[in-house]
Amino acid sequence: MQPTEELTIRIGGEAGMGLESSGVGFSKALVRGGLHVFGLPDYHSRIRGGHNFFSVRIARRPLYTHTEPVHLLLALDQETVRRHIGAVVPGGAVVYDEKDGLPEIPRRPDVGYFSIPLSQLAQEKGGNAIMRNTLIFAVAAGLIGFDPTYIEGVARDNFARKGQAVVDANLRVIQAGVEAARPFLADFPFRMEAVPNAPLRLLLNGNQAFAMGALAGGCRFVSGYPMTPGSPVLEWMAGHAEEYGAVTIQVEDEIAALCMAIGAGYAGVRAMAPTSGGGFSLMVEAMGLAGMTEVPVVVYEAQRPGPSTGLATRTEQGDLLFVLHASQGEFPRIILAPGTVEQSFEAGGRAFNFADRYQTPVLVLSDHYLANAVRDIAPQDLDFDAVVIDRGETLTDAELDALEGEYKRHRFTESGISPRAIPGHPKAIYASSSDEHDEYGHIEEDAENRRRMQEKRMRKLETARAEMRLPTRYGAEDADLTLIAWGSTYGPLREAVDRLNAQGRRARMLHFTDIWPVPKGVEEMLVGETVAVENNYSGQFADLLRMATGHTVSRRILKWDGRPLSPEYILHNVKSKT
Amino acid sequence: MQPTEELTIRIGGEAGMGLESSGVGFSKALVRGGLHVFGLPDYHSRIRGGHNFFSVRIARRPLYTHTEPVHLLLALDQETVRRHIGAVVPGGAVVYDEKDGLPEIPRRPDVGYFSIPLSQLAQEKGGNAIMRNTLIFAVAAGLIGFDPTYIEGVARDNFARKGQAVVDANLRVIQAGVEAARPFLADFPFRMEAVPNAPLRLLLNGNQAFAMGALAGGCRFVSGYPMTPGSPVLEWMAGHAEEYGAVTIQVEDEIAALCMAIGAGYAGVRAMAPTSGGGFSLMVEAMGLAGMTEVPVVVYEAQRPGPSTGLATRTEQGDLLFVLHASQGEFPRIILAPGTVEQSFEAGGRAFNFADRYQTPVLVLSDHYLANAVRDIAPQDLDFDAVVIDRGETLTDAELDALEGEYKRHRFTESGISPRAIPGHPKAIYASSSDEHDEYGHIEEDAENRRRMQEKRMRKLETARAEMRLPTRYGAEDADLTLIAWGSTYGPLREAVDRLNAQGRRARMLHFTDIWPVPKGVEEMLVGETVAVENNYSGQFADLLRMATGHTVSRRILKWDGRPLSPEYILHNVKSKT
Amino acid sequence: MVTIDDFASPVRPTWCTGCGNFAIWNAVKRALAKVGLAPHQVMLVSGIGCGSKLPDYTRANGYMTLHGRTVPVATGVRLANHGLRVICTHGDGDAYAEGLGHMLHAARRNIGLVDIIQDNRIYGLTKGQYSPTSERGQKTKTSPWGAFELPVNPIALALAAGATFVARAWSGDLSHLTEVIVQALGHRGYALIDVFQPCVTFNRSYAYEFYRPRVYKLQDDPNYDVTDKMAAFERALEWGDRIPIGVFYQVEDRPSYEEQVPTFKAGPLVRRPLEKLRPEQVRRLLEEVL
Amino acid sequence: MVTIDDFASPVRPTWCTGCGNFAIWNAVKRALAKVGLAPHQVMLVSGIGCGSKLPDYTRANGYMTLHGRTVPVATGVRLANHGLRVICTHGDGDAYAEGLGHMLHAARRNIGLVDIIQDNRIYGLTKGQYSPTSERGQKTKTSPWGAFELPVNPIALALAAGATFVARAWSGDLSHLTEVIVQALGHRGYALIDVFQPCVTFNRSYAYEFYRPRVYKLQDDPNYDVTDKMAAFERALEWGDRIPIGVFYQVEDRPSYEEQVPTFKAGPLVRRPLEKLRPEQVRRLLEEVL
Ligand SMILES: Cc1ncc(C[n+]2csc(CCOP(=O)(O)OP(=O)(O)O)c2C)c(N)n1
Ligand SMILES: Cc1ncc(C[n+]2csc(CCOP(=O)(O)OP(=O)(O)O)c2C)c(N)n1
Ligand code: SF4
Ligand code: SF4
Ligand SMILES: [Mg+2]
Ligand SMILES: [Mg+2]
Repeated sequence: MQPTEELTIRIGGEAGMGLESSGVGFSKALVRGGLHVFGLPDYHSRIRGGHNFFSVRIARRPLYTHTEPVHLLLALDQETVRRHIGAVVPGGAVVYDEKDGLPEIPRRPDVGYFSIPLSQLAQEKGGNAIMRNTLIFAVAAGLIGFDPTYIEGVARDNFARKGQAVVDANLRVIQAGVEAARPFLADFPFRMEAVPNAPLRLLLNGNQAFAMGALAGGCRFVSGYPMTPGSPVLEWMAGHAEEYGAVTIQVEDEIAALCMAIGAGYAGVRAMAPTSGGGFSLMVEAMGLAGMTEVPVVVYEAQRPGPSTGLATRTEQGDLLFVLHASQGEFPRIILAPGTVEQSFEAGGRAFNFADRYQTPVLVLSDHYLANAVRDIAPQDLDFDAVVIDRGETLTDAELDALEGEYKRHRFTESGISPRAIPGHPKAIYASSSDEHDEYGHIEEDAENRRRMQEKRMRKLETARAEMRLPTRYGAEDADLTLIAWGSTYGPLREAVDRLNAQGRRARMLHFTDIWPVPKGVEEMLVGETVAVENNYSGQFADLLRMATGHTVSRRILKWDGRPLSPEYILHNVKSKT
Repeated sequence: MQPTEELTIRIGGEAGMGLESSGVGFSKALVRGGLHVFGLPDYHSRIRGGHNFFSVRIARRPLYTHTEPVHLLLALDQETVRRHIGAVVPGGAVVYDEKDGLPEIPRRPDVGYFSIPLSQLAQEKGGNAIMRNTLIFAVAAGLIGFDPTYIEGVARDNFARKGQAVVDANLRVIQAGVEAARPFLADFPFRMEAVPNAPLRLLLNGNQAFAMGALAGGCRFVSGYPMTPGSPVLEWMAGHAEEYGAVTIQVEDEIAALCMAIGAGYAGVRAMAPTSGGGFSLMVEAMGLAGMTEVPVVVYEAQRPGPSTGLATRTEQGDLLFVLHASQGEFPRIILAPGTVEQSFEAGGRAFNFADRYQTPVLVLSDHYLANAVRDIAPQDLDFDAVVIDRGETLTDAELDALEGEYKRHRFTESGISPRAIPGHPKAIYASSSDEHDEYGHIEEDAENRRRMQEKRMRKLETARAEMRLPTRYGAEDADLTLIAWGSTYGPLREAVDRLNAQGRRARMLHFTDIWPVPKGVEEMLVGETVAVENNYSGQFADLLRMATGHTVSRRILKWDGRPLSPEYILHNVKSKT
Repeated sequence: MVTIDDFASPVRPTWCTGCGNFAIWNAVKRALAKVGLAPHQVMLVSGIGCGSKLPDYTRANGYMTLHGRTVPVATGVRLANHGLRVICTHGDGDAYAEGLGHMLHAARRNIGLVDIIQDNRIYGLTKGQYSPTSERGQKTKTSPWGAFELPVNPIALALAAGATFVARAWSGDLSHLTEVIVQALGHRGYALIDVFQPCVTFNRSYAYEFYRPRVYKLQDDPNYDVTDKMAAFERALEWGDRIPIGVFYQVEDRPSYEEQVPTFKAGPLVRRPLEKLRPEQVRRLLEEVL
Repeated sequence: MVTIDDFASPVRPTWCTGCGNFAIWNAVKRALAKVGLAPHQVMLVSGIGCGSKLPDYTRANGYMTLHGRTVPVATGVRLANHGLRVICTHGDGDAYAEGLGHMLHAARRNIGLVDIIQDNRIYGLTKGQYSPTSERGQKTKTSPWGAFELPVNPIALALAAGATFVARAWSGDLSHLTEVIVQALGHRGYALIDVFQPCVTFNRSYAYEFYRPRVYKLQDDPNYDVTDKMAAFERALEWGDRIPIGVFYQVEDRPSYEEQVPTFKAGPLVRRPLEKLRPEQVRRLLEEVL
């Protein structure tokens, strides 16, 4: 049997069956075995029941996205077969529990149905039927010919702290799974063997990458209130706070979360508030406080489908224009929208530098898809060395000691940036106010002062614009079709472009991570047929581009069912109308 | 001496001197005397001290705006002279208190300086020096030749409930003022006599007009938290609640304000939450709740300059793009921005019909200028007869009695509107959810359901678009210069257009009250040179037009010093660059 | 006659087996049947959380609102239609974190709500962060060092805010829980019921075995006077081996908010015909600005 | 030596003549001078309202934030730099309406703030609407019928929330007020001081003449035990002809939030050098995702 280019394994079952954690564990084993993966969880906003699944796409080349076809379906219940049998490719197979049986729907003749006494084996070998998920992944490893020792290694690492008995039970279950696969090997044509001695690679999702980037970038204060999909950043930071000299605090609500981060920022610490759209709604007033009083602060907003509570565990890019305009009045803000794990890490560091340099709130927009999908990358792709901590025009102690005259916290300057003293120095005593104020910070209603102060603040946006990055170009140099992406859709679009070019269509992608202020020179890049591809209803980035540049995209490919864009969906829509 | 076309009287002094209330009283007297007025307060966000003033422009033809030149300056302190002497026209005059004297600045030879022992007279005749403001307005009446009996009438009405002694004191003070003016009559060339037996006219500001319109339009529930300049609507409603069968409640914060209004709207009562931008920031999350659960509710947002606390008692149009995009995710909303007192009244009624018809939040955007400036209008211009209470597809009791099968609160329909049952009927028991839900309201995460539910909601916007009003055209039919206005700038722009046309420039104004969804057919109206004139820093309406229609305005005339646009400012800027 | 079957919804609960929410759900339905309130005469208002899904599982008017905003939305419903009996069911995060201010203002308003808190002392739906009622020292994903904060004492706070009905019950005693809800349904103003609701998935240290040996009923003590506020405070501070449940405090001498609103004398707001203003009403309005 | 002149700002107060804020302002400056805290060693955090302008009139680090958000911003400042003594000065609307939840959470956290409430029992800056501490029945622009709500009892609420220092003072007795602030500055955790602050413009019924004959000092009673919570509750409920002022409750046995955070053992967060992660730190992070 010859090796397959790539394949996708999907496990399905109910909430509470541990699909995501076992799926991530299996993905980790694959990566240790030298393979590339893209793992995507799909779960309900409830603790028990409902239909959840986890898909892992596997290949010998780096992957940037999930795709729709499934090669091997691991069914922990009948519902999984019912829902996903249609996605299985011809020649693919379903593994199901003998005890569950199959649903009463027609059998597909081009698909293998492999019945295995999963519960029974898990109980026998592991002492607990819940270990079915470990078992079924071992069956999968057996079927694709993947060396189970990698799975064993992960099980050892994961269960070490639970004691040797648990580890041993897992190892027995894994072995049983591999053996149970044997009778079906001839009926399953896809193989994906481990690549021995491959270089080490990391496996992580966007949330983890962003949190690491933020920590590396000097974030030392995180205040938050739990909310999917943003709160894992709070949890990650809490878990690392003591070791890395940071402080995290779970607060009473998102209002307090951002207000505390602003207080900490005002007092001189790099501070952040991670949340999702609903939590951000409560941070809106404080955004203006930071803008008016020129306080560096970072908000991480991982989007999920709205409006309102919406779909708590699904994905959408629906908050762009909201975060761009949030809070009364006008003030500068900077918005970054990383598209990959690597960019999420980088955004962590960049955000805090922008915040300090421009003394204004910085937003990092992610979404459920990017936040939760796991991908393997090389260790050097989390470029800790490249991280620079640049506090901008923050006055040093020496500079403060040398200050003459009354310190002007909000001094009128050409760049709009006023050199900032961290409170606590006897030479720079000041009070900022959310009321309009003069250069010292005193409340001032004078019209001329107002005009100048507002201009000063807004000038920071122009200063910042010069250093915002132009979109990444990817694909054919001489493309006549430009697909425009921002944030998390990088992966699906990149693969769509690859496939289009492979099919002879000269296409390229323009991928934006730097959203606001819109980088200088974007206009010139928007040529030929331009298609905005977005995971929302209205095409918010296309609207933003039109507002900011006057460019009207040729058309929009959109998706608003709470599920991520796939290369197939994009290709289908590109073709159906071109 | 011949009558003057128009003139502006300005009174200046400190907070706590009662400038605004006496200014409004004087304006009322002028209106009762058959004149037209436009009265504009200008005050600080503090209770005592600071420099406040009130200007009343007076003419024999209807006025829509204030203007910059001042004919008579009533100075209750030296600061008034210092600040406003430059605005006085040649031939104009300053009235000041003998006791205060004049500031040590050069005297203008072309201006009269009339010293009157104001404090002394007020004390002598009225028993209290605080009555200087009544006195000085009586001096003004004397100087312009306005019959003081109208002032006496207003004093009688205003002080009746304080007893005859107070009334008499006021009458004595008024008489003293008129007499004190006599010696200066020859030195003051401007006259504005009363027009006897003129038809009755009303005097009111945008807040009052809106509140009346809302009440007439069926608003029966108002929940609010005080905030300038929106809270007078709450106060007005509180004062009228008992008599008109409404309920108002001052709550703990703006979050509760909108949540309560939504609860009341859900339960079937026409409900509203009035506020300003800062308060609206706290309502953002609840906006999405109303959008998602399809609850009719009205938010009145009177803007003031931001960001953050900003300038609490000044004016700006800085919240447009904020309110348009507020809250995570995408849902329909309707935005109205009245430009005059009459339109404020009308918006009151229209807003509640829109809310019920589209079962979604409706925003009425005003600002400090429109909310507080007083203007006289004919009683029939508050067109109570034209008010229609249209509850849209709200099911009647008879319809509910006849319901068959399980009621679908969120039924998929072509218009996007699902016939609504007010909770409490045994045939229509349902629970809506801020989570995505099915047609019954039950929580549902299915992708297809999500797609259709989101489309259903968003379709309401298209249905509504058809009935949004195109902008009012004003000015030359064959104009080659189109000035674009929205909301409160109607008056200054209208007069600027008049003056331009008088000077031979073929100009017109397009004034928008219906902001979102952008009315059908706007594109065709945007021809020739288009200039957006806005009271903000960035030209938000021009941005919105570009985003929605692709039209790029030729240029923008903007003002962001917290003060309203004047005809003079507009004209100066039109000319300086055309 | 209203029976508990009248409240049967086609939607089946998704709570974990053993979750304390089942008892609360059953108690609410039983209590309603007992006092004879039909599904269309009540409104169940909730927020967001595991427990807040209760209205979805119950055939009755309902509204699942925002996390933490249960009480203000319910207040709006009640003010618009005080003919509806409005019952809030929401979690401890919802009620005591985001919603703490709202609850205390509702208490001082004495607005006629029965406010049932599904107090599992953890964030269930977001998978196990500590909540305002978690014990000091409790280790969770967001408090790996053990929480530093003193837990919220909802009973004491409600008393301090001037609540006129303050009670505690627990999921392990369905009939007592039902009784307390029945009693709250008979109260004229704001009624708080904090319910210990074991979360068997994320807060195993505070499961049934924790509460069962500790709880005792205040009403078992014949000398306990529910109108004595200082006594209520004293019991509110009791915690440890013995934890009181039952009604801590109830007084009926303060009118509810609704009883004080003049407009409500004519009946529920929503029932009043919505008509154009009459000419004399218009005239009076215009006179004010003449 | 620090003197009260060190706190002189070029900006002159805009408060009405006779406003109770003058006394609070003077007391804050006196207390700071007394304990020897220089302007750069403190941070005055306020919200929005008449009283909240205090930092503008005082030469010291300050931050005038949002209406109602004084306490969370101050908490952030304190956590970032617990070397600064952080003092909140804000109105009753700010603290007990928008901010009520924040205050109670600050109390249970026992975060080291001195929280001074300028309690004029009215909304001053917005010109006279009733506030959470306005009396039931008080008629204002927004309560023309007389307020229906029971006033907030900040003392009782703070006690119920677990505050470790709870006090009341009034503008009519500058030296007592100063003393109470001095005592609060010596407290390790959260300290609430509710100050009766006459608003001579919008709340004349609760002016100096109202309070003067009624207030009495708790500390005048030698038997009053500030560590007895039930006694504190009892006095908190006392209202009418006699109104207690002084320290209701103070205990020093519960550590402040800051004292519990492991990271703070190395000193204030802001003072720690901000450097790139060291190679072994990076290595440990990478190992987690290998
Ligand atoms: C504004 C906002 N913040 C956060 C969330 C996320 N969230 C949903 S439920 C929940 C906590 C649930 O805890 P609790 O209220 O105690 O209910 P339980 O699940 O324990 O019943 C949170 C934080 C949200 N939906 N909205
Ligand atoms: C979110 C928000 N809501 C409302 C306001 C308007 N506002 C400013 S001060 C104030 C109330 C002032 O009362 P209080 O806090 O008691 O302070 P005081 O003026 O009485 O000192 C209000 C409602 C605001 N600035 N922000
Ligand atoms: S997670 Fe806890 S609260 Fe939620 S359903 Fe399960 S047991 Fe109940
Ligand atoms: S209005 Fe009241 S609180 Fe405000 S400054 Fe005047 S007296 Fe003081
Ligand atoms: Mg809970
Ligand atoms: Mg106050």
